[in-house]
Amino acid sequence: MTDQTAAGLRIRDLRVVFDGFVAVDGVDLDVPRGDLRFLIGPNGAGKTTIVDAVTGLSKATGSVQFGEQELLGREVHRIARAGIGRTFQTATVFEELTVLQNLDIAAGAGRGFARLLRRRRGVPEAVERVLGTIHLADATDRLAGTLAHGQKQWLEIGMLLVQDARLLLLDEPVAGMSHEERDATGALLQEIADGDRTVVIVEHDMEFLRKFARTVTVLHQGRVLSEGSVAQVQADPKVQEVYLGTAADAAVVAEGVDGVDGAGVDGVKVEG
Amino acid sequence: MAVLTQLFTGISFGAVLLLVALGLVLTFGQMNVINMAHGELIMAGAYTVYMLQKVVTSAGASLLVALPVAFVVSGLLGLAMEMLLLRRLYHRPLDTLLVTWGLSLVLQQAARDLFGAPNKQTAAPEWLTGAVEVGALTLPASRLFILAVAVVAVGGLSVALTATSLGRRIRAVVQNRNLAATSGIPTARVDRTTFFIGSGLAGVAGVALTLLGAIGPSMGTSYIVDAFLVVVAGGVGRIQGAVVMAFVIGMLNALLEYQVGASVAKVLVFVAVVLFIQWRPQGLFTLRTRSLA
Amino acid sequence: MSRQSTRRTALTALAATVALTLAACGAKSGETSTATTAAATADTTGGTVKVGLLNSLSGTMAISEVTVRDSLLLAVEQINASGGVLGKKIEPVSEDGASDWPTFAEKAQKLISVDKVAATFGGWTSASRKQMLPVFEKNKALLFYPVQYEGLEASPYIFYTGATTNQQIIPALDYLKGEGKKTLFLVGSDYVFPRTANKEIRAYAEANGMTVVDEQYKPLGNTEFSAIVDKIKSSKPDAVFNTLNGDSNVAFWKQYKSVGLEAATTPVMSVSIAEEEAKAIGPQYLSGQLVAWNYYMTTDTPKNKEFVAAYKAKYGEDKPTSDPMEAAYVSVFLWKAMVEKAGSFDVEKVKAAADGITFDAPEGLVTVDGSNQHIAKTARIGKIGDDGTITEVWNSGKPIEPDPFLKTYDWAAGLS
Amino acid sequence: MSALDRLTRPGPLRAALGFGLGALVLLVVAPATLSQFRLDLLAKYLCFGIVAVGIGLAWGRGGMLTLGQGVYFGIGAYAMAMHLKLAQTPPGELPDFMQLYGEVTELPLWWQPFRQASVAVPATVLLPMLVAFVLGQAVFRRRIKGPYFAILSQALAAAMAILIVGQQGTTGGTNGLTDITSFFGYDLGDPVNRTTVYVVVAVCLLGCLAVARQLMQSRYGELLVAVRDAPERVRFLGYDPANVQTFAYTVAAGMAGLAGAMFVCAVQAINPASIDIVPSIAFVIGVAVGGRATLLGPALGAIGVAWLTTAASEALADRWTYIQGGLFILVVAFLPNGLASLPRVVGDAVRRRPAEVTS
Repeated sequence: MTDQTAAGLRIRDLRVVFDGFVAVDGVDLDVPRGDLRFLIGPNGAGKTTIVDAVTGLSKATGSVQFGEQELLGREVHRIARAGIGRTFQTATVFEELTVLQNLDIAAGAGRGFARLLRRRRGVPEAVERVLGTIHLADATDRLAGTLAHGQKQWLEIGMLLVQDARLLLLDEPVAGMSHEERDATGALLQEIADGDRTVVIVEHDMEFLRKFARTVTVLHQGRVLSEGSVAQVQADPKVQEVYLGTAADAAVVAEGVDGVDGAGVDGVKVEG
Repeated sequence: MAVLTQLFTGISFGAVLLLVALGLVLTFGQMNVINMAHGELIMAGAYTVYMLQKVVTSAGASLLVALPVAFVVSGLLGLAMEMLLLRRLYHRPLDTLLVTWGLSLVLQQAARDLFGAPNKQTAAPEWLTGAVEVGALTLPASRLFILAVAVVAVGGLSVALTATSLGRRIRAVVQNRNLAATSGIPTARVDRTTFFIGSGLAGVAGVALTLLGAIGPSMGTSYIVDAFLVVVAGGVGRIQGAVVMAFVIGMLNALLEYQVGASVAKVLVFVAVVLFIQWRPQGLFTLRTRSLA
Repeated sequence: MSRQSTRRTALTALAATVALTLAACGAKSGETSTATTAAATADTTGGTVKVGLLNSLSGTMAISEVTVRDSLLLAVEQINASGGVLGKKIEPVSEDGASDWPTFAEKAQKLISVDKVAATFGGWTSASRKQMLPVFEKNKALLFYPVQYEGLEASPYIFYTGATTNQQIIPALDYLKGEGKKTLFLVGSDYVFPRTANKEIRAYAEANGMTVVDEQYKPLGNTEFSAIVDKIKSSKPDAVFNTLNGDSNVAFWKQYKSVGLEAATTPVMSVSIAEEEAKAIGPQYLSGQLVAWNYYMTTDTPKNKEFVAAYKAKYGEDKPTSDPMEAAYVSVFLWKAMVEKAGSFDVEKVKAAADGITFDAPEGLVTVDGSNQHIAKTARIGKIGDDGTITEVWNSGKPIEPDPFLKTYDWAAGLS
Repeated sequence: MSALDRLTRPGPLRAALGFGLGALVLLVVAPATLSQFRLDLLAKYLCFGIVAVGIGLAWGRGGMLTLGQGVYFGIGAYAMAMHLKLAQTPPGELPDFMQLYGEVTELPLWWQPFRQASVAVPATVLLPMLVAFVLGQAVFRRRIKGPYFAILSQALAAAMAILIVGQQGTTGGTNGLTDITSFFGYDLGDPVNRTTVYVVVAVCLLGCLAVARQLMQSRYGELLVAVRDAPERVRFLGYDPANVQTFAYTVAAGMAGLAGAMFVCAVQAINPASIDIVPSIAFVIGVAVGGRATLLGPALGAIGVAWLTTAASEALADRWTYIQGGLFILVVAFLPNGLASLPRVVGDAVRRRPAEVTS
C-alpha cells in the first residue's frame, strides 16, 4: 500500500442490503488521491449504491475511509463536511435560487450562525473563481431553474468545487450533454483531478470513458469484476463475457462508436 | 370477563377508525390528496340514509340499500371535487389540504341549508339496536355490524387493488405516473376512479356511523384528525398498515379510557401516535425505495 | 441601498415616536381615570328600538341555537304586532356567534357600540356567557341569557331566564331520591356546566344518603361511548345523571341501548335533552327516559297552546318547541315589561324596575328576582314517550325561587 | 422600466415603501379614523397577522406547513393571561375561576412563576420557542415533512386543547381565562389604554415584519429556501437541514407566542377554542390567501381574512361561511401564490405568458 492510497478512498468489504436484496456484496475498492476513476457496470451492479454508502445515504457495513477518516456510520452532512461531495443522476440544484445563491450556499457550510443571519454583500472569492471555471460568469443572477440542462450539471460541479470537496463522486455527470459540452466537462474533470482532489465518476457513456478515464472499475452484481486502465478492462474476457454479453457489443464499447452511448448498451437508465 | 369486554370495546373503536380512514388510504395514501373534506363525505353518506328512509320505510332494508347508494353518492361528490378542483393540485399536496378545508366549510353550510341545522334522526332496524349475549359478554349488534362492514370494505378494497386490472392500473400510476402514462394507461381516468372509490368508502363509513352517533352538518369533523393519524401511522398507502394501526389506536384508546377517562386518554393517544411517528417516520409498513428523499 | 435603508430607519423612528406618544397618553389617563367607560346608550331616537340577537348560526352549536334565534324572532314579531315597546317597534339585529366564544364577545361589543342596541338576547354555552359577561359589565349594557346553566353567577348586567341549578338539577335529584334511587352514575361532556353540576350532585348525594359510583366525561363532539356504557352496565347504578351536550348525546343514547340498558332497569335523568334533541336522537332509543326542565311542548297552560301554535305557524308543523326556546321567548316579553314599568330604555332604570315583574309564560307564571336577576320558575320532570313527546310526570307545584349560589342549602356550603 | 413597475417589483424599494406605508396606516391613520370598537377589532386582527408572519417564514420559505400554531399561540396567550389574572387577584386569594370551581385550595405550582412579570412576559415568547425547538429537533431530524408534519402538528393542537379543557380547576376549562381587566396596572376598560394596547400590537407586528425581512434577505433565508426545495442536496453540501428548519420553526413559534400574549391584552380573554385545530388552520388560510412566500402577503392575508370574516358575518349572519370557504378554495386553487401574486399574474396574462406556479 502506497502513501497515495492511504490518503485516497479506501473501501473494504462494503455490503449494502435492501430488504434482503444484496445490492453491494463485499466490495473492496482503492482510489488513490488525485485519480480520475470511472465506475461502470450493468444496471443493478451497485454503482450508485456504493456512492450512496460512501456519502451516508444508504446504510452499509464494512469500512469506507477517506484519508485517515472512517466515513461509515456518520451523518450525511458530517461526511460532506469531511470533504466528500457528490452529484446525482438528475441534476439537483436549487431552482428558485440564482446561480450565485446556489454557489454561495455550497461555499458556506462552515459559516457561523451570525454570518448566516447577515445579508450577502458582493461575491465571495471562491465563488468568483469557480464561476469562471464552470462558464457561468454571465449567468450569476439567473435562477438556476432557468438554466440549460448542461449548465445545471456544471453548476452542480461548481458547487462541489466551492464546497472544497476533496473527494468528488459524480453520478452520470455528462448525461444529456452535447459532444462539445462533454469534452469541456471531461477536460474540467481532468483539471480538477489533477492535484489532491480525487474524482469518482459513475458513467455509462463509453466514448466519454475512453477519452477521459484514468482508471476504471467494473462492477457486476454487487461485486468488483475487473479493475485497471481502460485498455486493461476492455481486454478482460470476464468483462466482455458478463458485462457486454456478446463480442459484437464488446467491439462497440472498444471503439466507442458515435451515437451509441451508455443508453444503447445499458437500456433504460432508471435506477431511482 | 372485564378484560374481554375492554378488548371488544377496543376492537369496536378500531373498526370505526378503520372505516373512516379506509377511504383516505386511497385518496391520501395513493394520490397524495390531503382531503380535509373527507368528514363531509362521511356526512353525505349519513344523510343518504336519512333521505333513503323517506322512500324505503323498512329500517333494515333502507340501511342495506344505503350502503351501495351512499358509496355512489359520496363517490360522485368526491369525483366532482376531483374534476373541478383537485386535479389541478396533484403537484401541490399541501394545497389540497387548504382547498379541501374550504370545501368542508362550504359543504357543512350546504348541509345546514339543505337539511336544517338540527341533527336528523334515522331509524335503525330492531335487530341492530340490541345486543348479542355471548356468555357474560355483551356484544352490541351495531358494533358487530360495523365490524362486518369494515371487514368487507377492507377485503373488497384489497381484492380490487391486487386482483383486478383496475387495481393494477391504480398501483402503476401511483408508483410511476409518467411510466404508466407512456405505457398507455389513461392516468387521468385512473385518478378519477381512485378518488371515486376512496370517497365512496367515506360514504359507506357514514352509513355505518348512523348506528352510533349523530347525523348532522358537523358530524364529520370529529373523525378527521383520527382518520389521518391512522393512515400516517400505518404507512401511507398501505391497507394492512391502516388496518393494524386502526385496531392498535382503537385498543389503546379504549384501554386508556377505562383507566384515566376519555379526555386524558385522547391526549395520551395523540401523544403516543406522535411519538410513534418519531420512531417510524414512514409509518408501520413502508414501501422501501431507493429514490432520493 | 444606503438611501433606502435610511428611509426605513426614518420610518421606524416615526412609528416608534407615534407609539411612544400614544403610550404616554394612555399612561397618563390610565392613572387618573379608571372609570371613564361610558355606559352604553341605546339609540332610541327614531321610531324603532334595536335589540341584538346573538346566537351561533354556524358551527357545532348551531344545532341548538338556531331554534333559540327563531323563537326570539317570534317574540319580537308578536310584540311589534301588538304595538311595540313604549310605542317603538323592535328592530332585531341578528349576529352569528359561530360557536366560537371570542366571537360572542366581539359581536356583543359590536351590537352595543355599533348598533347601539337596547338589550341583547342570546348565548348558550357557559363559555360564551363567560366571554360576554365582561363586555356587558364594562359597557353597562344588558344581556338576556335563556339557557339553564351551572349557577354560581349573578352579573348585574345579565338577566338569567333559564333555570339555575336549584330549579332544575336539585328538583331532578329530589325526584330520583323520591323514587328510591340510591346509586348514581354521572356522565357529562367535558366542559364547565357538567363538571360544576356534578360537583353539586356529589354534595347533594352525600347529604342525602346517595352514592355516586362513577363520574365520566367526554370531550364535546366525541361520539365513542362503548367504554362508558360498558362501565354503566357493569357498575349497575340505580340511575344515570346525564349532563352531555350536543352531538355526544345522540351517540350516548344509541350506544346505551345497544348494550341492553333500558329505562326500566337503569333510567337516565337528562338535563340537556329537550324536544328538538329528542327528535334527532329518535324515540326508539329514548322511550321511558327522564328529563328535567321547566317547560315542555306539552306543558298544559293556555299560554303554551298559543305559543306552540304561533311557532308552528311561523316555522312549520314539524318544528317542536323546547325549554331554551321558551325561556328565550319569555325573556323578550320580560324585557318589554321592565322597560314599560321603567318608562325608559335606560339600562339602569330597566334594572331598577325589574324586581317583581311577572309574566304569564308558556311554562306558567314567572317572576323576576331583582336581587340576582334570575326568575322564579316551576321545575318539571318529564318522561319521553314512544313517539318522542315529553310528558310531565312531576312538578314542583309552585315556582321555585332562584338561588344561584345555593345559599339556602346546607349541603352546598363548601361549594363556592 | 416604468416607475410603477419598479414599485411593484420585489426589492428593497418596494419593501421599504410597504413598511413605511404600513407603519403610517397602522400607527397614524387607523387610530385617527376608526371607532374604538373597530380599533379593538383591528388589534385582534393584527395579532393574527403576527402569527401569519411566522407561518410565512416557516411554511412559505421553509416548506413546513404547520397546522398547530395554535399550540404556540396558546402558550403565549395563557402565559400572559395567567400573569394578568394573578396580577388582578388580591394577595393571598386564588383567581376567580379557581375559587368558583373549587378544585384546588392553593395556587398550583406551575402557576407560581407567572406571578412575576419579569418571568411571565419573556415566557410568552421564550416558552413557545423552547417547545418548538425541542419538537423541531425531534421531528426534522427524523425527516418528517410535508403532509406528515402538517397532520402531526394538527394532532398536537387538538391534544393541547383537550388537555386544557380537561383541567378545568386550574386552567378554566372551556371557559378559559376571562375577564382580564387590567394590563400591567392600566385599566383595560379605558379606551385610551386600549388604544395603547393597539399601538403596542401594531409595533410588534412591524417588528416581526422587520425580523422576517432580515431573515428572508439573509444568507439564512436563501439556505431556508434551498432546504425547502431540496433538503437532501443541502445535506450533501455539509449542512444539517434539521437545524435550518428548526430555526425558522422556532422563530415562527416565538412570533405566535408573542401574538398570543398580545391577543390576551387586546381581547382580554383566552380559551381553548382559540388555540384548537380550527383557528390553527385559519391562520394558515390567511397566509395562503395573502401569498405564502412573500413578506407582507401572510400578514395582510391573515388580517384581510379576519376582517372579511367579520364583515361577511355581519352582513350575512347565515351564509357567510360560503364566502369564507369559497375564497379559500378560489385563491388556493387558482392563485397559488396568493393575492400578493395577483399583479404579476395579471401582468403575465397581459403579456400572454403562463403564470409561474410553485408550491
